[in-house]
Amino acid sequence: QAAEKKDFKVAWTIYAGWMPWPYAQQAGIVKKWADKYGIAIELVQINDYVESINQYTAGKFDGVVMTNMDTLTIPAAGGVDSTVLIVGDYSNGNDGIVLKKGKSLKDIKGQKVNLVELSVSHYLLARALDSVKMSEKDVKVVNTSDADMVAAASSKDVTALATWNPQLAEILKTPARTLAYDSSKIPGEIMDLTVVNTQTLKDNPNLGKALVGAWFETMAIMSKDDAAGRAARTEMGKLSGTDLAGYDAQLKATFMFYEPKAALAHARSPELVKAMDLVRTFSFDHGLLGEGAKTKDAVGIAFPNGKILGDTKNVKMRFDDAFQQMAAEGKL
Amino acid sequence: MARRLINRHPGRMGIAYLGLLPFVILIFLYATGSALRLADNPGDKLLPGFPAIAEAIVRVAFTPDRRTGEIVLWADTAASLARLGMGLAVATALGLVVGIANGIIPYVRAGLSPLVAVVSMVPPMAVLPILFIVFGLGELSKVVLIVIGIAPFLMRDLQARAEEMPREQLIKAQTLGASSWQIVLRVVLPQMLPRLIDSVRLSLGPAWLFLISAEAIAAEGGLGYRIFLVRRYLAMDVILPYVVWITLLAIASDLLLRAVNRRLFPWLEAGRGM
Amino acid sequence: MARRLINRHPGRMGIAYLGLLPFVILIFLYATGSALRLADNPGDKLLPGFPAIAEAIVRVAFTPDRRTGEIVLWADTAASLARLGMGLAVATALGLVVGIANGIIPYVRAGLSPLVAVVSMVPPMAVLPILFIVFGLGELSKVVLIVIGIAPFLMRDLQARAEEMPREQLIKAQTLGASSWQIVLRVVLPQMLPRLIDSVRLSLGPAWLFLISAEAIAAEGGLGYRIFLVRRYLAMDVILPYVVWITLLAIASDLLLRAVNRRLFPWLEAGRGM
Amino acid sequence: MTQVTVRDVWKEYDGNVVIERVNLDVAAHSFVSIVGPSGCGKSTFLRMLLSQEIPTRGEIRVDGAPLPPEPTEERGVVFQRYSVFPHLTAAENVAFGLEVAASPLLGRLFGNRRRAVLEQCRAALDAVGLGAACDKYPAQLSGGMQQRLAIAQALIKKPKVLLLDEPFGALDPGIRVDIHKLMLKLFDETGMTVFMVTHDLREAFHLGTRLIAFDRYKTRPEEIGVYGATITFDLPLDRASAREKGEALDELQDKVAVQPA
Amino acid sequence: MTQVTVRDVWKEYDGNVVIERVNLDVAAHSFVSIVGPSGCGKSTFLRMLLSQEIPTRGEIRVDGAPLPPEPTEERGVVFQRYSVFPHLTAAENVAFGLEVAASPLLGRLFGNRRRAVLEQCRAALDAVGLGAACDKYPAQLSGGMQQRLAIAQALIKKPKVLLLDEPFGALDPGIRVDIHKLMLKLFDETGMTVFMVTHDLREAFHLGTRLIAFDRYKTRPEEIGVYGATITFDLPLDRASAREKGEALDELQDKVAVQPA
Ligand SMILES: Nc1ncnc2c1ncn2[C@@H]1O[C@H](COP(=O)(O)OP(=O)(O)OP(=O)(O)O)[C@@H](O)[C@H]1O
Ligand SMILES: Nc1ncnc2c1ncn2[C@@H]1O[C@H](COP(=O)(O)OP(=O)(O)OP(=O)(O)O)[C@@H](O)[C@H]1O
Ligand SMILES: [Mg+2]
Ligand SMILES: [Mg+2]
Repeated sequence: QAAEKKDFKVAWTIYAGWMPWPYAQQAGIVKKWADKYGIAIELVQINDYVESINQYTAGKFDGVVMTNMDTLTIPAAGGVDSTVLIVGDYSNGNDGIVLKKGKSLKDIKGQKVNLVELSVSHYLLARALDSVKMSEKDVKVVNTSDADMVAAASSKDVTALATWNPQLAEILKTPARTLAYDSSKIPGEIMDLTVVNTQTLKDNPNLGKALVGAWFETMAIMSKDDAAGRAARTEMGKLSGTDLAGYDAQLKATFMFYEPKAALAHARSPELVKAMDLVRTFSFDHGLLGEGAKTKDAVGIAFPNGKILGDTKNVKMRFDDAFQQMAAEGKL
Repeated sequence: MARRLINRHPGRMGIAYLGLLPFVILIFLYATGSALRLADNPGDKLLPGFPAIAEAIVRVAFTPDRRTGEIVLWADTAASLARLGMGLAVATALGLVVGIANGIIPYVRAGLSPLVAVVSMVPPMAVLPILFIVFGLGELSKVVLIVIGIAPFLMRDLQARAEEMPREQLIKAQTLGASSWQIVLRVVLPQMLPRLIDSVRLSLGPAWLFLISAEAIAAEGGLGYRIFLVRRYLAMDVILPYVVWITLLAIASDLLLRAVNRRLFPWLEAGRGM
Repeated sequence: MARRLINRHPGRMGIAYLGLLPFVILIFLYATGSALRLADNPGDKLLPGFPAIAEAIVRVAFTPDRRTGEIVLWADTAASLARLGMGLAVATALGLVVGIANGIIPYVRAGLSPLVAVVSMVPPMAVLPILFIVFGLGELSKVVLIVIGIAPFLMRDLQARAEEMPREQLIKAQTLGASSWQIVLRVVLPQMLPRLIDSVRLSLGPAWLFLISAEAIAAEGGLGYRIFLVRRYLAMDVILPYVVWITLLAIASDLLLRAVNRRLFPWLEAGRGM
Repeated sequence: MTQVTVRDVWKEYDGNVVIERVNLDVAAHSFVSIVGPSGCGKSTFLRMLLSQEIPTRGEIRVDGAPLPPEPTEERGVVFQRYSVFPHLTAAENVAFGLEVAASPLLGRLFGNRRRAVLEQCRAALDAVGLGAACDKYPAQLSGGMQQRLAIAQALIKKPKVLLLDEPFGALDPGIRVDIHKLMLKLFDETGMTVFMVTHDLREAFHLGTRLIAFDRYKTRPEEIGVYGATITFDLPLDRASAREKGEALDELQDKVAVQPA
Repeated sequence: MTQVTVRDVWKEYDGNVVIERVNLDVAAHSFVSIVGPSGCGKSTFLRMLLSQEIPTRGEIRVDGAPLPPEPTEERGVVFQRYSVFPHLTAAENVAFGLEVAASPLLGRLFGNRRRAVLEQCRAALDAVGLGAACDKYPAQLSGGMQQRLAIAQALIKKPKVLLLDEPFGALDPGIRVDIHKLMLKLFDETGMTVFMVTHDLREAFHLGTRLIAFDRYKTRPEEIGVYGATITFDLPLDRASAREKGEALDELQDKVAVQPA
């Protein structure tokens, strides 16, 4: 049995749906909940998103924020059993495909598309192409760092790109650019999660309770359009390098589960299973489940209602509803 | 009779004028480019005009942050310089010890110099992911990146310079009864120090590079962090002053090290004036 | 009587043995660490075992990619070497021309050397966004990053070495009736070439660094591209062989340049054997 | 047959007087040996004859014409070191002066013309006893051979005036004997005017037709920089008796040996 | 009073014989001048006396005891260049040998002890005429002064044997005269045994009590490497008549001047 653990570290990166975390830490909400359960939680900012996931996968963090696709392809495919504690939101327009030449998505044929390869942008592109009966063979993908996407967009030889906010909004500020496709067309497929190591959570359920408790308290504050809510969102905007207006704009494209009940409903819905199936198919097709994976079933995904996608003997990604249930019942 | 080009020297004023000219031209080119782009799209962020830049400078360099009360530029500078200083200090110490040992003690050289030669060829950026995993994401990994990036160079340079030392001096010291340790301490080390400082000066550029790269990936402050952070918004009005500031810091540290060398090692300059 | 440490030399076998030792130790440490982690989690990707690495090597180096039909490692190597070669070629040419002009012609020196000194201090990574916009996102901007990264160093180094040339030679050439142009062409240039190659050797490390950084930011292929791409799923079984491969390439290019120097400039070595 | 006239020449560096009031009339075909303590300005004087430096005041004339403001072919030079080009073989070193004259653009000849020039250089190298070393690089030659090469290189341009700054200072005594013989032979054959700075009085007496000594006439520390060196001794050696030479040798012996602190 | 015995010493580098069959008995308080053509192995011989090199065959004894395998305090040395430490002042250079003996760990003294040592060094510098230059760095000294300093530095350890490798080769003739006087004075005062390599025969005759010449006895190109140099000439100068010396000078004059191609 693992030794009693008191200190936990969770990594976060800048993204609209995850900004509640640094705010909660700053406002003392995290500390309040951690104290309540007699533990200490430190939220650590990492600039580089992939690096934060790698660090978590390597065991340097107990938890991390990431998308559903990255959870499947990085820690889970790497054998690190991970539990999705919170589905904070899904992207409802926060990810998009921008064309500089052409008006509709069909015009993308034959163009080079700049995006972070193998990321959710890539997934979005694949889904977009599906929707107009094209495949990845019809375009040429150019791997481009997310931090440099705005600069890249200004470059003459970039004609099409896929990215997320805040870069997406920044890019669309320049006239004569078309948002040809965005994640509102595939609601629920790109989810922003807070994930913790399954073993750690099993040994220390208090970690789950404290995190979920702090999260929904923050949700309650920021979802209101009163002074406190605006102050919280202003702070979140500033922490991500923009202001209240900018942050609110980003939130508009994000479907947040502000209420524990809504989150719980989503966690138990068949849509979640469907979305994960699409994502794992894409991941397998791109070799993201590892070279050892012979089928898309290689990695098992467990859902709250007992359903399991893929290999039941190799379940490495688990959606958990127990803590959200407690939150919904006010038992935290 | 007209003189050859190589024999024609500009005067003092000429030197100052010619030296400034390219900078003036650059500033002029920038101003033109900026004006053109802004005329096209007033919201253009790529080449902000000078007023916008000045405003950004006031914001980051003179206005305390409301939340933390710190002035962003100074806080970033302090964080970066602390990391840089630490990295340089460790790399310098390692370079000195390993370089001298490799240069002077044949058994150590046989064991270590092939390793150092190979390690110096490993591109540090490529092992960056490994570094973060081994050393964590705290200050340590940033310092380690700087160390891994420049220590092998310092070691090899110092080794070469220790090997270049006239054999006669080592023999002479032995005939005066000095032990290996005493020779290292009193003959080799003092003569290596000024060369070490010169090598460190050469490593300043790479050191900044590694620092900025490391800060871009994981940091909560620092000059590289800030540039990376605002790069998402293409806030060139912040990036440009930061680049200029980093350049000034680099030049200042170069001059500082040069002055240190002149101050601490009078025997180097002695005789130059003869 | 026991000899001093500095007088004790290992034999031929000793040198070989001692030189290999640290590598053997490193491999051993890796194998142990890998075995420990794999025992813990058989799916661990951080320190893959040697069989997994071998498998990955076979995959990237000998098996054509299903999608493109190319062998990934060779395609990446070709792309990277082309960029590196182009960048080095341009930087070398610039370094040679500007360095010699700065070193020999006082008017040019007055105009350019302050600019070069300042530019050499600018951290190239920080101005990347500008590069992208000015030079596009294609091959050009990668080549330009390498050039910006190393050309100022080459220029300054060549300038210093041209200035170091014994004044006597320039005077002598003048008394033999040579014009400025003839002096540059026949006296300075040939003597600078071997030094240029030495400086390029020193710049190989930074050049790789900039190449990898540029490829990490935007590319469709290349060694740096691959490393940063597979970093996404922590595929250390690919990253590690790539790092070793880049290191080998760097060592090979270093040896190549050294051999070129020996071949092309016999007068450098002449007299060494005396 | 070249005359050199020096009229009231001064040289200052940053306001410090190094040389003052130098007047000198050198007859055609003279061999002027220059001696003097270290740092007194002998090399500076030679550099002015070469137009490497311009006198602060005064004028130097060669065959009645004022000196051009930079080094030219009419005045050859051999330094103590670094006189030859390390990247060229002995023959190429000598050929350099001919090639730059024949090919303004590339400074280099090809094919038959090159072969003809190299042949000519081979003969010139034979004359200084380096016939066998034509294709060697300077680093492969001994110090004495390098200086012979430098002389051959300078002489091929048939300069009116040859300037030598301690040309044999770095050579071993045994080797000097030979090169002295060579120097005298070349001096007789060419008819040029030679200025040679040396620290070796014996050499100065042996080679020169005239000996001049530079020295400071005010030597207290606070006077250095205010007062420079000038010609303090001038002896036509070809007409001097053995006794005069002996006296001169005694008088100069101490002076030349003086080293700055 | 130190005797040196050399018994059938050979030295090879990578199978090439440089020195062969050297036998030599040197009486106590001798000043052995060593001459020979360039590259014949004079420095190699000195390095063996110093234990910087180990003879391939044969043995060297000092006062009957075999040489230790590395340089020690009993044998001092002065090279042509690089003999003094550039980062120490003249006084510190001399003090070095005393400091390392007194302080094994730091090799450096502090406070009163340091002051006492420096005082002693000042006296030693006075003896070589450098009293006024105690606090100068070597780069601030002329070549002659640097060699004096190197001598003072070696002598403070009172070596039994002093080895000099062309110690005055880089000096101007005028300065040599003075330093020769100094050398003879020190030789008389200390009673040590001196080996001095020189290219200057006059110097060899002037200073030595014994003159030995090294030379190859087989000189055809194909024989180099197979046969080495050995002692071809050995003259006790203190007992030689003026006529003998003259003959020896003539005989050696050519040999020493020979330079390798
Ligand atoms: N470019 C210069 N700038 C300033 N001072 C100079 C310059 N060149 C020479 N001097 C000074 O002029 C004086 C004479 O120097 P010069 O080299 O002519 O002496 P020298 O007689 O040739 O000495 P030596 O015998 O050592 O060669 C010295 O004090 C020197 O410091
Ligand atoms: N470490 C070494 N390895 C190989 N050969 C060497 C080494 N040291 C000296 N030699 C060779 O030994 C020979 C003698 O060299 P040494 O330096 O003793 O000559 P020397 O008589 O002192 O000459 P010089 O008068 O030029 O100083 C030379 O042919 C030299 O090439
Ligand atoms: Mg001079
Ligand atoms: Mg020798």
